[in-house]
Amino acid sequence: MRFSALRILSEGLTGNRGWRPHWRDPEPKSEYDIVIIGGGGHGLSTAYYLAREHGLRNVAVLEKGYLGGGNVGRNTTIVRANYFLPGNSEFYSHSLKLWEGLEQELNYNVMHSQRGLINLFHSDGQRDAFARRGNAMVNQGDDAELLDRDGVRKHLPYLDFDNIRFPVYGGLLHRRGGTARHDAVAWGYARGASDRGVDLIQNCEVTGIDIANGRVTGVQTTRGAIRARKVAIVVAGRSGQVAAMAGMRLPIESHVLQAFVTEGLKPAINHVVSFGMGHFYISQSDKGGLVFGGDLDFYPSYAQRGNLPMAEHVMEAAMTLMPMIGKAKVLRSWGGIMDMTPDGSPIIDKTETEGLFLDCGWCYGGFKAVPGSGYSFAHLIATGRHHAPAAKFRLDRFRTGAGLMDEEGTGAQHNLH
Amino acid sequence: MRLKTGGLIDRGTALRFRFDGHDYTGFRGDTLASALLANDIRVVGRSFKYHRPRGVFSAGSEEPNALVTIGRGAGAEPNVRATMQELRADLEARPQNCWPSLHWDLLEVNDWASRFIGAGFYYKTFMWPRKFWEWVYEPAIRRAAGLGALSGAHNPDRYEKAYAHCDLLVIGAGPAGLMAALTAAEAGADVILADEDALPGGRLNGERATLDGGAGSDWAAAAVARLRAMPNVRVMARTTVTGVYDQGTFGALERVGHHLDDRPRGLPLECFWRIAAKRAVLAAGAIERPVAFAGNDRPGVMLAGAVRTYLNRYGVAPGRRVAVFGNTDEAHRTAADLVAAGVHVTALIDARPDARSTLSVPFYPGGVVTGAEGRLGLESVRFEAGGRSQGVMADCLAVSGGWNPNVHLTCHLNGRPVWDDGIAAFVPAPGAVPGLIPCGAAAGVFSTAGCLADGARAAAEALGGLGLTAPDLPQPEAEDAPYRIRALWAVPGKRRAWLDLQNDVTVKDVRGAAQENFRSVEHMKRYTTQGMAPDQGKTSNLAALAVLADATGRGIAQTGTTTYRPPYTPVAIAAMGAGAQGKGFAPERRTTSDQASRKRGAPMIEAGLWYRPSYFPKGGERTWRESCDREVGWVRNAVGVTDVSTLGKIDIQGPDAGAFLDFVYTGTFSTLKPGRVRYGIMLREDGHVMDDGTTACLGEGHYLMTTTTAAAGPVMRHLEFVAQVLRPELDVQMVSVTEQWAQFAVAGPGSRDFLNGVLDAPMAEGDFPFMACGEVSVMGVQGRLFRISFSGEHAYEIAVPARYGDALFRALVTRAEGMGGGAYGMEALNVLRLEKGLLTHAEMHGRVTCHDLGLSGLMSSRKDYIGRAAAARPGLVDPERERLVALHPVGIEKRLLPGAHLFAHDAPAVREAAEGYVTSACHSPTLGHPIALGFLKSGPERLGETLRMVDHLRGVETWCVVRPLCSYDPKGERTRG
Amino acid sequence: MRLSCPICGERDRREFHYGGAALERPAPEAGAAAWDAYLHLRENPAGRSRELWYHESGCTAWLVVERDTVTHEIHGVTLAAGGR
Amino acid sequence: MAELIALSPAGAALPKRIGAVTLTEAPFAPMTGISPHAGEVAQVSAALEAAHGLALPGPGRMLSGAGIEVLWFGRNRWLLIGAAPGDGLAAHAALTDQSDAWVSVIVQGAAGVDVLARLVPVDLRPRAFAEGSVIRTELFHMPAAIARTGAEDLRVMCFRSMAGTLVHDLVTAAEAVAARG
Repeated sequence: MRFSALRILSEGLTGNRGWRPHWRDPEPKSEYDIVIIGGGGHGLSTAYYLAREHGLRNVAVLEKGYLGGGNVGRNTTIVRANYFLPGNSEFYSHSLKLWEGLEQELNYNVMHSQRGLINLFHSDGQRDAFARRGNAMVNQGDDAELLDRDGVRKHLPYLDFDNIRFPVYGGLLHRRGGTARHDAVAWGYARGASDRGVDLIQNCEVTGIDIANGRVTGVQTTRGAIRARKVAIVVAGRSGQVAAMAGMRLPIESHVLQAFVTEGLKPAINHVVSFGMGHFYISQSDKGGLVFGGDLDFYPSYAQRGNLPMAEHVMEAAMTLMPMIGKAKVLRSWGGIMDMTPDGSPIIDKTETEGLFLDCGWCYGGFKAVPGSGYSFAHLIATGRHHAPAAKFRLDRFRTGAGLMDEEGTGAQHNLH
Repeated sequence: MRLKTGGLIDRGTALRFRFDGHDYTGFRGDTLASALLANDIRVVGRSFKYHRPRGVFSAGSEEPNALVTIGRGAGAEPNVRATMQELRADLEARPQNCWPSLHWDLLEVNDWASRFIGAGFYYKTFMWPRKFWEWVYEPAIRRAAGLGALSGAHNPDRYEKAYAHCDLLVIGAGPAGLMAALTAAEAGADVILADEDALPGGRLNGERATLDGGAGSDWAAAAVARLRAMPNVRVMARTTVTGVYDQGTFGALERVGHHLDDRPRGLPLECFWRIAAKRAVLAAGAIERPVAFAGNDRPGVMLAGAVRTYLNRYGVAPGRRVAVFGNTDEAHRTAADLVAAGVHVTALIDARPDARSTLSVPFYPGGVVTGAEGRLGLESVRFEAGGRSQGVMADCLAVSGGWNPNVHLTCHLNGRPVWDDGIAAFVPAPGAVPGLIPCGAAAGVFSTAGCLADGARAAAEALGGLGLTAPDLPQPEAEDAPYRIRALWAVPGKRRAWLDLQNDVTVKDVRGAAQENFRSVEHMKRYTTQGMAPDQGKTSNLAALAVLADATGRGIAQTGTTTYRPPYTPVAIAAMGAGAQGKGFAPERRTTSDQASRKRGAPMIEAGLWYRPSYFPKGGERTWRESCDREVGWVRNAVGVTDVSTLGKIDIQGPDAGAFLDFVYTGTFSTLKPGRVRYGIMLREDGHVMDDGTTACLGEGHYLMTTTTAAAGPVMRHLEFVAQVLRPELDVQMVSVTEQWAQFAVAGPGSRDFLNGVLDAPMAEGDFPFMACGEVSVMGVQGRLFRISFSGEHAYEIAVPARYGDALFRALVTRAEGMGGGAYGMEALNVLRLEKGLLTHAEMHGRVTCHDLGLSGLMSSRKDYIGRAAAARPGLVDPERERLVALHPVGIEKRLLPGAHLFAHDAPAVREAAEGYVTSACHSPTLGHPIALGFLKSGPERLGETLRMVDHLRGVETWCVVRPLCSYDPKGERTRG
Repeated sequence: MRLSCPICGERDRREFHYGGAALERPAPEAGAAAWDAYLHLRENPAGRSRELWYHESGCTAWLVVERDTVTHEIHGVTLAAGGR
Repeated sequence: MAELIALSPAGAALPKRIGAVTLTEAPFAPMTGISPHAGEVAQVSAALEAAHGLALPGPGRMLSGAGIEVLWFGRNRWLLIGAAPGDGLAAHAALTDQSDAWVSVIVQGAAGVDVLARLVPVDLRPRAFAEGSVIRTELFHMPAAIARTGAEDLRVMCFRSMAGTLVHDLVTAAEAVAARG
């Protein structure tokens, strides 16, 4: 079923009885060419691009809960391509290009809104670092503009410019940065994949990965054994547990990242804004809620919830930077489980087991990567070759020290990126 | 309509207030909601999506409809629940989400178009043309969405945060909570009793039921008074426990100033409490749920318990002709209270066919309401009873679908409530929160007597855990009616019946979601937005679940719930972020020379938490560059003084101190002799550079390490880690002495003569050679002198106890000025170090190795040290890595910009061709042109090569030549001389 | 969240700094695989884990904390340096 | 040559009386950090007792003598206030001069506990924090040491460089407490 205004009109006039499921709910078959473990954003987009780009339709996505129930449905919805290290630069650039036009591609309004992202800086040193970043973005073919204090004031007049602990020196404006409706991205890819023949199996937990003679042969699940020639692990937040089923130990520690949303408010914040001297970034959803987040709680957690110190830090950062939002009330907080790697950058790679592929380690940058990750991972699974924009996301970079992508410069401490 | 008598309000104190531009009067003890109802105000706002007129629905924080903006100007507060706002003198409230007015709202067109804009319609349209999303559709949607508006001005009000500690936190001061608190308090426990209401007592304040023959509210007031008088009890009214966190930590919001006619200066509006409790009793009561039927959102349709509260507590009849609809005895109790208050009850409709009534009101057992009519307020109700559809006039319909135990807080640590068929509701799972014991209505016990007993039981259980014994308190006599419910969620019908009033989610929306395969409860929630409004679906989630369960052919228990998350009720960012507005976000650290520097007109800039002078302007100078150039000249030609106290200073002592330093530095320090200083590099264990600095040997087994300003904290933590975790066998003690010493660099060719003028015993020839240190007496004070240099000149750093810092700085600067020099700031300091090719964290940015910095020579090969193994990884010693060099401009335009990228001279400025970047740059007055440091692939092997420097952002493209790191006195003769 | 420091008693989490999984530092010549494992690879259990925490704004002791990463329950806290 | 004049960290910002509390800066006193070498806590305690009449107090405690106090000050760390360290200590412990490193504010009055409850995440009520108790903790965003030196006297110590922020935070909290009446 194609979605359009006309369809809405005709359905509305006939009692809205014709709407069909956005995706099928098939029983799992006993064998697939490819089994994707994980029905989150990345798993669904991988399935979509396997079908769309490579014509591979005998594919199943196995999800232990409900589709899109992981981090794709619990993030702060920011979409950007503002990395500066080789590897990340080309990947996020590619991913952003896929975002641009995703609604038309999927026939699903994911509300990708390129409203502009401003990273604020608060010292000469930070300005220099952002200049380097912005120049890298332009080198890559993406957009970046360096704003001085007055430039920031023009865009964000509501910041506290006069009485703030760390005055605003300027900002890096990335006009193509913005937000999207997170759930819709998962649903759009699910619908696209399902329509192309991919089986999306919910409430199906993988309990084992079958390996014979160094080659993957299938998976054990709570809904029975499923044979497969290729198996792809895309389970952010549970990567370690699933990889362990294949005897692997990953360079990943799982951490909780909190996010917050306020009551609905009339438009107050029209960009995505991030503070440079504390952990705080914010945007306003189309529904009117201020959506904001900060840094990890810093201790490993699978609890999908956080504690007060980080929540307070985030609100304190908000109050020093933009005291205009003080009377906005937080109505809900939540946490996601982040696959934190030693350099803060992800992994899309083969494994030592033939036919077993791995896509993980997105830290807290996974949402914007959904299209790019699915595209590149599908390419790797289908062809056995790394897709150029994701070619540096190798598992062995930590062992060799070559090609580390430590954007934060905090080193091999998983929780500090 | 205000009743002639009754209620707990103070009829002697009339308060004038303003709503929607009109003046009204209420009484002390009213909420804004009760005062509006007393003045027959029915429409108080417009709904989120369809902009339907809405009225007061509840009498508590679960209120989905009556959200208003309070106040004017900068302090105006949107989305305030009228049911929670106590009336105060001259309160001003405005309706929200309506234009041009509350009664004529243009966006009511949405309501007429509702069949086209049901749940999730926006996922299916607004896609063409592509650019229209940002230009047309999204701005229009954003303007229509949202509820209230922020004032747009900086928050003008004071908020605060505080901590509290207790043995037992009792959450809720209804019958169960009061009994629990009394029991625990009598046992001697340290108790906090927190209640959301201004008037503790819970339902006792809203019901006519008696305790020990007296009014329930009187018993509650007496109990509260008794508790307040006990030294081991803290009663916190107006305090909502908003969140449960690990190990007995609770977040709670106290509304401190909202209710006051005049707020004393300094009084916060709200206080956000962090409460650490050894045990907790959850006595948060229950929330009544409505029943969905056509038009059930009309102003006048109200929860039955709320109707009783308005009658009994506020002396207000929410209508003149009231119909009552329910599926438990609550309906009868409501009708009885209405009759007792003299209000006309037009119908009592009970969904239970076997229900009986002794009231003399029209009674319809087995009946259900099928529709509510009236655009700006309820006018009539249609219902079916005995197989017949009939209508009745009513301006208020009291609805009760039963009660939902307030399980929210038990879910904050991921506990899932369990379904109880007997009361058709979810109850807390046992042990959902360690140490928290649910009781009373929150645990599904609904009679007053049951709540009292259960509160005492819960307290006894908590006391057991605390090692205390519960006293046997007498329990007051109270009603103990059984709770008989016939579950009813939604009355079937073709027209729209609302579930989530706040987000405008209807039964049709939930069924439609199921039809489109959003069958998981989470999918339904996200697709329809059910329960995602500010009330988190307090009155609607369960009915929505039931409708979904029905639509998907599952049971409610099997369908499961969505997750309740903190906060229980919305919390202002200003409350949780209290104290940070303005300068409070981080402590301000000031050096001892701070005042003197400011007095000299130096702009102070933030350096981490510290303030440091940028430069010291002199009359006639028009730009900072002129000042900076002058200061550099002073140091190069005469003498300059600058405060370096912000650098970290760590005193390290012990028999194994040398071995310890050998392990944390790449170089060897155990061979350093007393009176000598050595430069060192510290790596992280992953082989990258962490920090650099000098360490002085003050005596046998006694060292003083300096760190960079930024790394002082992390380095201290790292050293403790090494000492305690990695090498506990080493006998070494360390402590920060950063704050103890005021330390000033004295640099320049005249510095030795200069110092000899202030030292009590001048240095003899040969004393204090380069990298020496020792104790000195300066102007009568015992200090330390270090012959080290960050400028490339003959230089010293002199340290005195911080109390003398201010005086010494003033004296040094005055003396330097007398010698043709003076104070210099951070700008000059940066130029001086760049001319010498010395490092800061602009270069040591966390991704570089010793090898990249040209410091491989400092890596000892004869010992183990932190980072040694990882630094040997092939990727970290690759000669083609980006390595540090100096850059000098060539060509006509001489500009070098930090953050610019480097390319081969004929290469395009694209990522694939990028070969490095500039980290730091300045104008060198000494050399007469700009200089820079930067990282360049194979840099040191490309000396003399001309590169292209491109800064897209600032539109600069110039040429530069690769030079050795040190651009000034490369042999170091001036430093050593 | 609250942690019990063996020296200071129970304190709010905000006084502490999480310092990574409690692992044994390899010998200098243990080889690339051992160092890779120490620096990068993690058991990352969903359940009980052994971690290092630093009582940074308290007594400055480094602690070994046994903690459940799913429930956040603390099973035990000891001084990393042992008796010292 | 002119002698150097010593300044106190809080300077003219204190004293202050707000509602029922007074904030006073403690006068200058010599302070010495004492960290015993491995296994020498007993020797240090003996030497301290010999020189100053006070032993090393246990964790979280302080001892006072005539014009002299010894505070437990962290893991393997004590602070001697009021006298230069006596002979015999240096042989068994690392000693550091800390006289100028701290700003010390005496918070006096029954409401002192309520004021500090706005800033400090530890229970400072007398039943939990009796006279002679010491903690290392934080005060809003600053590292701090707090000692109960009397029934209604609390000594609050923060880094010298943060004296301005300390005074500001204490005054703000005290005003809020006072305004509640």
